[in-house]
Amino acid sequence: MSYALWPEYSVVLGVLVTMFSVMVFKGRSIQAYWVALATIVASGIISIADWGLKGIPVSLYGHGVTVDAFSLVINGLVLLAAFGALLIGWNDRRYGPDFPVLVLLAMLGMMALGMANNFIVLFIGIELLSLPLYILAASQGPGPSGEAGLKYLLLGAFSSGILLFGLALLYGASGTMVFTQLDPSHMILPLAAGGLALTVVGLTFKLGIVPFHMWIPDVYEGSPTPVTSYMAFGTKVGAAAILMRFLFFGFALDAGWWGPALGYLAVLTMVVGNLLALAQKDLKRLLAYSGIANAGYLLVGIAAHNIQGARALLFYLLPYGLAVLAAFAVIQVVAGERESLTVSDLRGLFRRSPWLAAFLAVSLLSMAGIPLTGGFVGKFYLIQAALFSNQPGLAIGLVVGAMVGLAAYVRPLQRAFSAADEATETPLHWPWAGSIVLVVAVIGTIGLGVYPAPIVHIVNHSAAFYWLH
Amino acid sequence: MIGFIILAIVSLVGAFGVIIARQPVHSALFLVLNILSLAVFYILLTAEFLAAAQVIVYAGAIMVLFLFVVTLLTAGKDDREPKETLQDQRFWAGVLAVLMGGGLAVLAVKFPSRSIPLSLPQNFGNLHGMGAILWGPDFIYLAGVALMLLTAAVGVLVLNKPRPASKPKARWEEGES
Amino acid sequence: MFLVWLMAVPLLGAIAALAAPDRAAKGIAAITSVLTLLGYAGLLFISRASINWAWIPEWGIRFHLVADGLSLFLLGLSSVLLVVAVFASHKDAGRTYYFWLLLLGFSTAGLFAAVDLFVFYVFWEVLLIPVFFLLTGWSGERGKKAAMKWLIMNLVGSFFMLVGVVALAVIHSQNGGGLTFEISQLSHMSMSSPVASWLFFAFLVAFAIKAPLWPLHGWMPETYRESEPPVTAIISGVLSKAGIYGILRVMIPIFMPQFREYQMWLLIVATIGLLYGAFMALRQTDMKMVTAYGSLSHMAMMALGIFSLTQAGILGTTFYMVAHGLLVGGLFLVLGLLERRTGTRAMADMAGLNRSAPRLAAYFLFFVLGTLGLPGLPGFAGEYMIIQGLFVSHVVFAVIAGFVLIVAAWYMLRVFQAVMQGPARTSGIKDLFSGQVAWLVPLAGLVILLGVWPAGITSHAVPSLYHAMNLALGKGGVR
Amino acid sequence: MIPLNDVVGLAAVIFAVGAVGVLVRKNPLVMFMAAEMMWNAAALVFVAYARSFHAMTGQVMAFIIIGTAAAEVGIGLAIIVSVYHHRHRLDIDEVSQLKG
Amino acid sequence: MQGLVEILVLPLLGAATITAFKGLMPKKLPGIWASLLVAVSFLLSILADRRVATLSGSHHVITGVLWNWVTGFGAAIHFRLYLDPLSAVWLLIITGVGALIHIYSIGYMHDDAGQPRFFAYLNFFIFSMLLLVLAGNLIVLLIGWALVGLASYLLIGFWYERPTAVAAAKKAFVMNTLGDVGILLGLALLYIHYHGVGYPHLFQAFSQAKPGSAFFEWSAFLLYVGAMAKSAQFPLHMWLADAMEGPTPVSALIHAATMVTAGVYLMTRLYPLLRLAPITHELIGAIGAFTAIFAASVAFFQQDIKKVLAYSTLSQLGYMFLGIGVSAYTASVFHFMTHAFFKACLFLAAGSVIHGLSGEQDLGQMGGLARKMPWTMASFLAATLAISGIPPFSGYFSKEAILGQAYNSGHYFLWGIGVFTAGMTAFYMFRLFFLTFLGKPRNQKLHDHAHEAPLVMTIPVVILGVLAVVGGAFGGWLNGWLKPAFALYPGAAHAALESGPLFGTIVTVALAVVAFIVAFLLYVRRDTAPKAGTEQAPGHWMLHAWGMDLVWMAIVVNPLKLVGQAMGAVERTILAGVTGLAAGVQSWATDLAPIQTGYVRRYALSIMVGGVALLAYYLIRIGFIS
Repeated sequence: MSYALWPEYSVVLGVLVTMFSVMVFKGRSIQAYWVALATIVASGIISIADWGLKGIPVSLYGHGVTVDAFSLVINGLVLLAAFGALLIGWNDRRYGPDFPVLVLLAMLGMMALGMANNFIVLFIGIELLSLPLYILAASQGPGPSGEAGLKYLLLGAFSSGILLFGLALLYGASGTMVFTQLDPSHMILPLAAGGLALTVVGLTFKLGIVPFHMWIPDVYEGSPTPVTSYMAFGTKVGAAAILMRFLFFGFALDAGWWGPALGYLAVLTMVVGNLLALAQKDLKRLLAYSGIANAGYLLVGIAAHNIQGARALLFYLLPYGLAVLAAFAVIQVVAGERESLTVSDLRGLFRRSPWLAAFLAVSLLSMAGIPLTGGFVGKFYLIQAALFSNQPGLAIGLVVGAMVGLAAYVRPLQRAFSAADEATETPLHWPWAGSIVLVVAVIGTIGLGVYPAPIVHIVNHSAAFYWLH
Repeated sequence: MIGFIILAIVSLVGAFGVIIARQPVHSALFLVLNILSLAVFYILLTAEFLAAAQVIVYAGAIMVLFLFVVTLLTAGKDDREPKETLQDQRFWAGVLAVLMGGGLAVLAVKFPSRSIPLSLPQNFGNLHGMGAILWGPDFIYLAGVALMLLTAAVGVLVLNKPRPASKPKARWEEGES
Repeated sequence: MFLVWLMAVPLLGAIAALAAPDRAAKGIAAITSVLTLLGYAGLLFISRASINWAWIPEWGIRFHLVADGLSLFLLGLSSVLLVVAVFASHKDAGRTYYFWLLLLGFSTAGLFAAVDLFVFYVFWEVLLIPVFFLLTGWSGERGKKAAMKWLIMNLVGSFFMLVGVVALAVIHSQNGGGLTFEISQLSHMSMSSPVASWLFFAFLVAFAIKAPLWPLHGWMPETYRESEPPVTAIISGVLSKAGIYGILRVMIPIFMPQFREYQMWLLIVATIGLLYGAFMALRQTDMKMVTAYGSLSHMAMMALGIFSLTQAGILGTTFYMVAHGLLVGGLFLVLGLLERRTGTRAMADMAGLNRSAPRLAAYFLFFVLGTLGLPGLPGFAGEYMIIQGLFVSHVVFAVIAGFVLIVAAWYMLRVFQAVMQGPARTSGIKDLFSGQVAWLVPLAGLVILLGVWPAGITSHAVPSLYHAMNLALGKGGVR
Repeated sequence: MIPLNDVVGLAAVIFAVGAVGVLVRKNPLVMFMAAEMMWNAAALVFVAYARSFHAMTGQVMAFIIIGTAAAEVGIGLAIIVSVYHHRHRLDIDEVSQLKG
Repeated sequence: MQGLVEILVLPLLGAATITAFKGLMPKKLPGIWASLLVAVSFLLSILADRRVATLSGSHHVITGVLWNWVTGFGAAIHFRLYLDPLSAVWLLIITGVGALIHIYSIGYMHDDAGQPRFFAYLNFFIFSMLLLVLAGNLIVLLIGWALVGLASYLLIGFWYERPTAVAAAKKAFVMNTLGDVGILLGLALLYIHYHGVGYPHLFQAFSQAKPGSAFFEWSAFLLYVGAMAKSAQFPLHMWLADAMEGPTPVSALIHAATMVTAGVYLMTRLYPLLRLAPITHELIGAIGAFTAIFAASVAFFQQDIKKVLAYSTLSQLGYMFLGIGVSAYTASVFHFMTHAFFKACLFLAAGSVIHGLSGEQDLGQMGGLARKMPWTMASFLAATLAISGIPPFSGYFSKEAILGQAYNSGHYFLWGIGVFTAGMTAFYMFRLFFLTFLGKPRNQKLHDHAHEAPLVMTIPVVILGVLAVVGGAFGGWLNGWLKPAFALYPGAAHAALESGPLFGTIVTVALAVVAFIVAFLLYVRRDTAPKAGTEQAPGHWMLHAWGMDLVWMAIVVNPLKLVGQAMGAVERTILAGVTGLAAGVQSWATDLAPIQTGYVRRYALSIMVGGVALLAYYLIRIGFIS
């Protein structure tokens, strides 16, 4: 058999070993974390090894899963997200031995989304991604964490129901469950339209597109910080990946009747997300809204519906994820015991720890899209895609959204760089694991901004959907 | 045809019962009714195995779980439905549900899917057929479900583990030990 | 080679300054800036230095910098003002201050040398950040507001420009030219008129905000008021030129038909700005504000020079950018010295300082005269050429510009006399220290040199300028 | 032999009813049940179409749905229990501290 | 460049050295050093002029390019110097009279703290003035033009702690800037048509051109505006009177002898252009005549000794422009020369008086100083006679030449004004003389302390007095000297000196004598108070210069103030708009935030809404719902 699925197999193995280590060692059993970390690294290495492998792309299990450059890139991103989440939570006692297990399980779901090629795998991936996150979100007691978990659960179940019904209708309309065999020209069009509508609702719910976004702020705010970072990065990667596969494989032809709607949703999302980010006091909530806005940016890549769009989307995931990781790592360090961190708590951060402030600055500026950060290059690529597909409206909407959002990203910086009152002058302690995430994320962000060429090359190679014009 | 109508009425009664019943216990029981009617549908649709699974998993495991939790949470509390506080929630819910459900129903009824005149293949929908598929080419789906159930197990452990009243002071060095 | 030097040295110096302890920072910054200036001096001996590295091949983006006649002297301006600003800064300003200052030098160098639209845009936005932090970190709450305004107004402008940049490249590739951001290639492109007009205004707004040109100068007063004098000097001396330079470098080659189409409106708006700045300057009571609004008026003058679409006018603007940069930069620095001594900026609070600080008064007067365009100083040469150009295109605006020169004399002398002359009411102040004279003298010398020998710049600027304009000549060109 | 498209129509109605249940009931358990009902409707549609296409993939999907539902119900009930353990009324609207 | 550069550079060198080393110099050195340098450049100028004279060929011109001033659009504009007989005259007067006044200043400023600064400014002025007259094209001329303006600004405001002095200085500078702009526009206009602003180039072009096109009128007029501002022609004349705030030697050098005559220089220099612009040409004459009589009338009842002289300067400048207007160029230059002599003499003498009276300038405090300061009195008298046009003093000849040519060229009205003004001149000058030196002292205390000025001051005064007496003798020489300059290009029909009709001369002289007698009767016999006649209508207005300041405020300054206020309002709205926009978006966001109610079922509802909308949209797009 081929090596194509070994990254996933290794993760399954890792899950089992982790749980075993939990049984063996008592206490918080930091060993579980180590095993999980090893698993992630191993899976990453295997993915990289798969990259050049002949026999890739390959489609297995009756076209159920397709392993190709695209899915491998998604693997990489997902692994990065899990890596970040794990390390951010590493030094915090509140997260027990279950934390790494669930992270790995959710990661498996995301990977599945990356390579899904039929409805069943799609559904399994979505659920396998969501269930661990329900638990993680609710894992910190009945307080805000519990509320976050409950809201996520109920809305998740609801949207999954919608998704399922949509898939069912599509199945009925087309007679197949395999994306690559869907063919709009031979479907029962009205049925397909209904099914597609419900499916898009279900998927964009995970991505966090207005008006299906409302769970995001509450859940992000309530969940523990590492989990939030995982949701913000990993979930979006998975959702974006599956949305792209599903639409670009299944409905590549005659995008005329379903494309524009996504464009409107994208513009709406970008504006609303950035606008509401302006009003936020709590930093995690602010980042949640920025996450919504970024989901809008990602949707631009899909709405553009051309090869540049696919590439731009795939590219943008990386700088966005890095910025998110950096920001949440900073929050984790600054907040310490507290679960939440308001913008005004940042006051005097520069005095307390200049480097931390600098890292925060880099990540926020990247979100704001200032050049020499990855965020700018990503937006630049997205604008290219929008204009190449002759939809200037998308580009305008993107920059308008960015304008509105500016102040939201800049205000925390001003707090961080202004003189503190004496109370907060206590220096901060740096957990080593969090520092690793920070350094990786910041270097990555700046690196992407200064010399994006290699990543652009990889992305262009892996998002080569030849049937897109 | 008559059978279909009767079954449809039964399942709809169950469905409406779930959302109308004042007490969660009744809702649960109505849901059981609904599920069982669906199981009958499965039999009619030549999916015996699914019918069995439906009865066992849903009517058996899931509903028992539900009833258990209901009794656990509503013990000694008033479990009657609280008053609706969100204004227009019900109105809009009704309107939208009618629009969506009605629209979908119309779609489904007006556009029947292509049906194949041939007779059903061997073992269609019975234990052999399903087993052959699930333990054959589609094993990976089964594995996925297995992982979910594993997740559920972990989740239940995590969520119900006794939690100290006050969070312990974070000791950073703990991590490296 | 020297271009690399010009950009690498400030960057490394900035990092070094950040790493160094606070007390060493100024020394490092001074050394760095001087080295940069030396590198620039080297640049003067090369005919047309250029870097052309592949940056993002997939998008046809090349890291392409050129020091031609158009950019050469602006590069000089930025390096000179960087040196002066560093020397004029507080000793105890702290390392981060110098870090941002040098970073500003780095980004301005990149901006002025870029001929690839992407590179241009990158530096165009990057240089907002140092200024933002310089405003935020070194002044109080009002400074924060100013910083916010500065950043947001400028970014709002440049985001539209971003769309414009990408759109140009996309149209170029859809015309079959392949994806490229090279200005010289985009300039040959044919666009449908409405699209071109939209892009034209997208660019124009961005540049006008940065300059600033009336009525998009909303950020200017607060920013100039709240920033440290050296920062003000760089903003008004160098960054404001970036706006005008952008019009010259980017828009003239690409959008000449639109310039022709909207010339009258552009001229009218610029003229309003010209009068507006002058009269506002006449009304101010804060000496820094007088200068600020005065330079608003002068930016409008430069814009007029370009909009005249004549060789004389555009050449005049090219020259006037450098001249005005040196003059207004020096003026803001002198005002800073004055403010540091008196602790106030209100003209009503000081008078007759000439008695106690004659040397300071002398340099103050020198820069005042230069700014108001005294013949024999460079300001005059630039204004003369611009007016010459306006005469060719539309006489009315030339006459109005002439009138504004009179008003300029009025408000600038008003400042000088209010501060330096009249019966001395306040107790005396310290005169210049020799250290300050040390950087004022070369600056003044440079100004005088430019004043008596404008050809030194114009003769060099001409070839590349006419290159740019000949690119435009294909589409109507300039007289 | 029963009319397949009518079955699908019935499923659509059940689906809508479930949606209404999620929207109007305040008892989290009942909301959850309603959600399950939506899933069931979807499963029914899959089975129906499987019948019409004579392909068992639809039935596989339905089976997967049932399995997943089991797992989800387990987790969901655990969460609900952990949230409502100390509360007096099963009212979803009480859980609305996070907002804005 | 045969020594032109040296002539230029020496004074600049003086200014630079004095500014740089004033701290090191002993008290007297700056004055001596400055005077020495100017004297040297005077000698150099003489040599240069000799070289011009000995030049072969038709036109006696030394010219050369120092460097390119600006290149790149059209023809290059050079930094060119140019010496011909016309500028040679100015060269001599500037350096010569300048040297005398420098020497005089050594005494006059000896106890002033700012003495080095004063001499630095003075040297700088000499340099700029030389640059002005040696300029080889209009740009260089404009540079010099503005620099002399700067010098006069600095010197008027020399005592910078006097608010009046500061105000006067600013007024002078702004009005001169108006002139600069006029020249700037004029030369820009010329450049467009002739692609060059060098004199030879332009004159060549002019000599081929046909007169009377609007272009010539405009360029000539714009350039004339410059001359107007510099030479204080009506209505741009107010600054000159206020300029008397400066030290008296400054008034003598800048505001009487040299700078204010720059306008005359410019106009005579550009005479070929005037031929092409008849209307402007006439205008120049008319305004000149009007300025002459207007200023004379104002001078009638002035109370301040320097004010009287200032307005008389205005009046004499009017004469010069009158001469230009009737294209009596040589005569104008001649009058400029004699005027330089006698007016400098008058100012310096007045300076000695003020010095002697320890700073008193009010005529009301003077009187009977003849015995106290005989030398000063003598030279003042000589100069007074000269300016009043009493033969055979210098003023008589030059003024006679101008009036005569006005008559010959048929400008009878202008001639009449000139003649009448001559009479007025005689009256107010003698009034001044009598009130200062004769009669009985009106302030005994001052009178007792009054004393003759030291030699260093008296000698220049006397020299100038002598020149004022004999200056007329230069007429013939000047006529011959300037002939090549004006013969070179067409347009100088009556450039050379001509003598007017005999009766004209008689009338003029008679008027002067009558005026003398009247003044004598009034102020010596009757010894009327200086204030007499300034209370009621005409005198009051004459004393206050016919209220021209108020007129300016009314028609120029106040409207501009209004415009400024309007723009202030606009600015407020703009700034408010920017902040308002930002605040608006912010508040919009805060109002929108509560949409996130925190109720799960609302969230589900919004999902439902979105779902239904999307469903409907798709069904519409595929035409299912239509």
